[in-house]
Amino acid sequence: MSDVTKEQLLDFYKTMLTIRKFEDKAAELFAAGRLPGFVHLYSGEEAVATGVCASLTNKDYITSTHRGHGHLIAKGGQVDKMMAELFAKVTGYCKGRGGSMHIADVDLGILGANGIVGAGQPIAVGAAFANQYLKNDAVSVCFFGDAASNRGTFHEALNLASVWKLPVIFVCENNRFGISMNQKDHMNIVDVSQRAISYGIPGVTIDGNDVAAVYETAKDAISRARKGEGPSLIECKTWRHYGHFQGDAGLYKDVQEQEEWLKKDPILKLEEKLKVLNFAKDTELKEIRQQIQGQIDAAVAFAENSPEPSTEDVLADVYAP
Amino acid sequence: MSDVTKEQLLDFYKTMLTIRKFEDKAAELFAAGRLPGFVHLYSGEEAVATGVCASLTNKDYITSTHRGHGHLIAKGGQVDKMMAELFAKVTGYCKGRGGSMHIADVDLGILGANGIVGAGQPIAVGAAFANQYLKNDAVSVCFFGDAASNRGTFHEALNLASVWKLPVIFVCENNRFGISMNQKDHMNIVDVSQRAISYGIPGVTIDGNDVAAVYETAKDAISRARKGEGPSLIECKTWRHYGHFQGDAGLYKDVQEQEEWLKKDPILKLEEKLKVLNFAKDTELKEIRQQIQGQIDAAVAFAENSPEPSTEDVLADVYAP
Amino acid sequence: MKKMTYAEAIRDGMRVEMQRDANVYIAGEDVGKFGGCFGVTAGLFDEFPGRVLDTPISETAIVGHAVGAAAAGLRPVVEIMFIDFMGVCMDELFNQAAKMRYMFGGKAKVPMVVRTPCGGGMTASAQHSQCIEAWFTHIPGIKTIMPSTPADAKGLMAAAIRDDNPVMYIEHKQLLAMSGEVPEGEYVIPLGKADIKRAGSDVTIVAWSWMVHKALAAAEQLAKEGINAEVVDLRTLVPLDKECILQSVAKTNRLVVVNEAVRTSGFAGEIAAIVVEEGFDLLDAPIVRVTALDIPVPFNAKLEAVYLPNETKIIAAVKSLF
Amino acid sequence: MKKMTYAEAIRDGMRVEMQRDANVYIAGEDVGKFGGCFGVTAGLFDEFPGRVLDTPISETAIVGHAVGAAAAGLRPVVEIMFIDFMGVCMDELFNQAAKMRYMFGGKAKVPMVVRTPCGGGMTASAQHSQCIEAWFTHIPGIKTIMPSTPADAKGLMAAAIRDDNPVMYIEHKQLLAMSGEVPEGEYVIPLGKADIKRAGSDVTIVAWSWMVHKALAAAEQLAKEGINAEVVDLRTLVPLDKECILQSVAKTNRLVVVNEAVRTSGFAGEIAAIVVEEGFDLLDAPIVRVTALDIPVPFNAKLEAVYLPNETKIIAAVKSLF
Ligand SMILES: Cc1ncc(C[n+]2csc(CCOP(=O)(O)OP(=O)(O)O)c2C)c(N)n1
Ligand SMILES: Cc1ncc(C[n+]2csc(CCOP(=O)(O)OP(=O)(O)O)c2C)c(N)n1
Ligand SMILES: [Mg+2]
Ligand SMILES: [Mg+2]
Repeated sequence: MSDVTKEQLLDFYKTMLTIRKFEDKAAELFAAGRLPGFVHLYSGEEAVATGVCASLTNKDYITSTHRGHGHLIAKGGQVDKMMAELFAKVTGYCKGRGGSMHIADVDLGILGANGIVGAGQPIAVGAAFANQYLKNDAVSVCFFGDAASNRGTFHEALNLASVWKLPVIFVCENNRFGISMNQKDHMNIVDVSQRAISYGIPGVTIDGNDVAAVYETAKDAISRARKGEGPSLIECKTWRHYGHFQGDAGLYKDVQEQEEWLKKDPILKLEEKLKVLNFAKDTELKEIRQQIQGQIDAAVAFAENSPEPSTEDVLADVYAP
Repeated sequence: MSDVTKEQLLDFYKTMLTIRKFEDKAAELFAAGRLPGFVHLYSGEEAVATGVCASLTNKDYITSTHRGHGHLIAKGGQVDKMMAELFAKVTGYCKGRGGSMHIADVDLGILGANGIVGAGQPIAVGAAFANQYLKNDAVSVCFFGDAASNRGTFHEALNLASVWKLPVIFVCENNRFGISMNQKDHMNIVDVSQRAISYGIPGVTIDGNDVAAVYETAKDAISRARKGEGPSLIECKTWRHYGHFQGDAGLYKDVQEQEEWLKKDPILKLEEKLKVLNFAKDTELKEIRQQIQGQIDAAVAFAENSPEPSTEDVLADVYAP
Repeated sequence: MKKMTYAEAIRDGMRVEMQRDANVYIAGEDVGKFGGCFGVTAGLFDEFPGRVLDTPISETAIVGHAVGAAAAGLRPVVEIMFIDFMGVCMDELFNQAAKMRYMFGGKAKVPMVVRTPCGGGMTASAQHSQCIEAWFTHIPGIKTIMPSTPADAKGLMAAAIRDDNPVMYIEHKQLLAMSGEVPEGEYVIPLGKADIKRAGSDVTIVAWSWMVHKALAAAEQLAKEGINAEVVDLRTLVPLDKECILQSVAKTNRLVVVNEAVRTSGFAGEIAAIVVEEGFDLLDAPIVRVTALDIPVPFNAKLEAVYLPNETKIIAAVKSLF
Repeated sequence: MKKMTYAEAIRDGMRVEMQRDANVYIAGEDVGKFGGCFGVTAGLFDEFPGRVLDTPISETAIVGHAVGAAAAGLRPVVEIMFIDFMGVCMDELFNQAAKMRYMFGGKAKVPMVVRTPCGGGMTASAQHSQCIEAWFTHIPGIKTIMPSTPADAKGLMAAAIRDDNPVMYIEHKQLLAMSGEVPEGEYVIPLGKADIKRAGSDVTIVAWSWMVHKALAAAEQLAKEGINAEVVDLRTLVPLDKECILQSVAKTNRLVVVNEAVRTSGFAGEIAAIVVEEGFDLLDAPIVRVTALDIPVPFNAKLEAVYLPNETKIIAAVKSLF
């Protein structure tokens, strides 16, 4: 922990809070029937994206998942353009053509949320290959869930990354569920990080609700990757607060477990730490919260006031010219 | 080794020799332009199929590969029907519709050679599920190569087999090459058996040219599977004597390595053992060889004298009635 | 007869077959206690202990294992959560399930059903809204079913499970909640029989799945304008009831084919090709296809509406033939 | 002009583009020192150090990585050893490569080429002989090319590599050894332009890939019997040169489409559907498709010959129109 400065922790706090408030708002809007499509919320897992992306620049790539809002915000996505995309507006990241599961911005190094579980894994490997080929010192990070680590893409992607010694970091967000399937029913091991052995790459399991731990671990893996030392696998144990998607009550979760994990909320944990270390007072934190709430509200206003895409150019952008 | 009797060793010898002589003949016929299609020979790997299938009955299933002749013979396939299939004759196992890469006989528990690398893995899992579901005490064995263990099917199949605790044995024939690709270039680990860790199942690496070792190891795994103790992974280190398919000179192989492995020929090894243990004299072995050569020659004659399939029923058997 | 939703009818079809035959089982992601992403298998987990199995997220293994289980004597009914995920397991379907019998010289049977929902209109975007049935129809050795009503859903499910071949049973998300009369108990509709959902004399509209309802609605409108359309619901795409289509065209001499899939190489083209080849002399006008646009499915509801076929487009197509 | 085989021409097309653009690279199974299963990449490994990469047997990762590399600025040309293996990596192609640009609101480019050989006639049996181009043409967002001659192979390869979209570049195993004149140096044939390989006035035969040669041979025969056939080689299936087809039919009023794929839902049906829809009045006769049978590809050479389209079948189809 020693390495993490006050400024960094406060930055982490802001990012995590932005994600949380974005998700809270999305939940509210979805419940009110104001968002089309499917929405999968990242609440509870904010420390992972935040801790990992803290060591990335816009030249680095990430691939995200169906549960992508957190990754995108942590990688620099603007909440107004994201919210506009959830509203299917033309001012959204995808001009209203993608929606929650496809938000992307190649300029920010975001190669997309993805509606296909496990699809980001080979894509991240390809981006990492581009980094290596172009010798541009950049890396790629692939976020995916515990259940996604059962897909064939996981296996092929990690093996190829290892054989080619690519600058890619595989970050498994183990929230213990693939929809209703408890990890113990979808794999026969406790730590996904053990799967690194199959590829001869480093694998480690950490507390995914401790942003500083995530930051430190990811920083090391990223710097090894930048130095040409190849890929690694980081498993972050975490928990999703909501159901799988909005509309799923999550009845398959053990009630007590849910309560315990809510106590381990990464944002609460960080607030405590900030206070214990005397990095921030309650009032300051409150101020941050208000400021971020303001941004989220502004994002909603922006989204609401934005026009829908014109049906006239529905055919545009299927092919690049 | 102590468990293996004289009779068993002599049986192994016969089976291995049948495979070898079948392959030698196929090589000769192919070189003479008398066999259509692709032919991938099993020569050098005979101990694997033989040692494994020795503990199987007709009720047990196997899935095979493009390099399937050895598995089929070891599982009870008749050389005349196999040879007829290589000749594309109606008396062949597939009535001339399948060829070398698709020889199958469901009644013998042979779910087919396969032209798609890694495709047999989930199929074997399904057959093992049937065994479990029907409580029929049977098991399934999945043969595949070192390079096939890089396919996504490997990952998904082993994970599912483990989660469902199925009676299936995954037998990796590590001949160190996937066509021209040396194992060190297609994966970053030395022992494929390490991949068992990813699924929480037993994994072991053995000398695949020692038929007794293969037999003992497989027997244990098979009996564990029959008892409901779940799947395992056995890696057999071996070597293919020829190129990848007939026509490939195998120039990517190290000459010295090739020579060393030829000295480790599983049939030579077994002959020595039989003599050292005083289980058989040279004359007896010679007799066996002649007898088997006679069977192979008869198989060729059978195939040559068999009719081609009639073009009239080309449409039959696409759908079951 | 009992009123049921399409989803309930599918379930009832599976239930009756599971009662009849102990070798029928269900496997897929979240199909167990959770009852399936769209609730289609709800309750079966408790009703049939040990016969409704949850799987990891491993479509390749799901379809691949079904091939092995079927060849080894069972009758798997596997669920792929969205048809859009079939790209992950096409090999298992097209090189294994479909070809096993033929390649093995007729000495194998692969009785398996892949159930999967297709279709748009839910703002579910490009990877959760597709109609790719044409791919399956291009694979000899499998059958492809797309029921449009609760009763058909039940009767075709029974037939699919009893069939000794791999069957793609394609549901439509828009129809799951649709309610209708469904025969109770055993009820089997033979595969390969189209159904005339509305008789007519002026033009034939061929459709399947959700589009049958769009075609029927269009037909009602057209009737008011004096055009009497016959709506042929294919129900089964492979095997195809060619006779039914050709007979209808023989009567109407005009054909519109409605297909929710993207236009190029959709199954509508196959229908048009068959009719121009085998029924050229019956035709008094071009065959018009009403299909989705050749683009990925857009997220925004208005864009998606432009993308999809609909009543208005069908009516315009029909009128263009007169 | 130089004489080259089709395989050499493909290689020359890749070589010239690799010389032009340092971001073009090749990846696939055994494409390196081994030179590819069919020798198409032979020599390039030494010629372009670090730019011709061998991969493990991982088609999903091969195509999937190409998507990421392309989105990140490179121009991958990946080889899938046989088109029959595409079932393994359809998701990467159809949900990722094809849709990325559209889903991302036009803000991504995915310039990648998937090279893969198709086709029968080699007694390679059911899993190594197929023609599944129709699948790719049913995916908006990708282009599909099937050259029939060495010169076209080179010129279309250059265009495919320069194109900013995913391109399926489908070779034919029967053509690899075929020799012909090929322009040296930079040579680009624009995508979407059909080529009239033989002018004629009595009937239009549309074909592509290997079947162009069958069509030409049939046309020679027919000429002797007084029927003057025009042979249109599509070259690119998507984007399709509809105008060329319709203009030819406008002249001949008769159409035969030849396609090596299995009949049902093959791309021949799409051509027929377009022509009956947009050129109905041009037609004096049914549109006949000459295709493979709807069965898995049989191993035995005689059975395979019955399965495949050929000159005799084309000639019979043409004659049936008169
Ligand atoms: C190939 C594929 N299979 C299934 C799904 C449906 N699906 C969407 S999310 C999900 C669960 C993913 O679990 P995990 O990877 O652990 O991520 P989490 O949702 O827990 O963040 C499933 C099954 C899909 N989108 N793609
Ligand atoms: C999915 C797929 N990819 C590629 C191939 C082409 N191919 C056939 S055999 C082979 C090598 C297999 O290597 P391995 O699994 O080690 O088995 P071996 O040939 O060494 O017995 C390859 C690449 C194929 N048939 N299927
Ligand atoms: Mg999870
Ligand atoms: Mg090998």
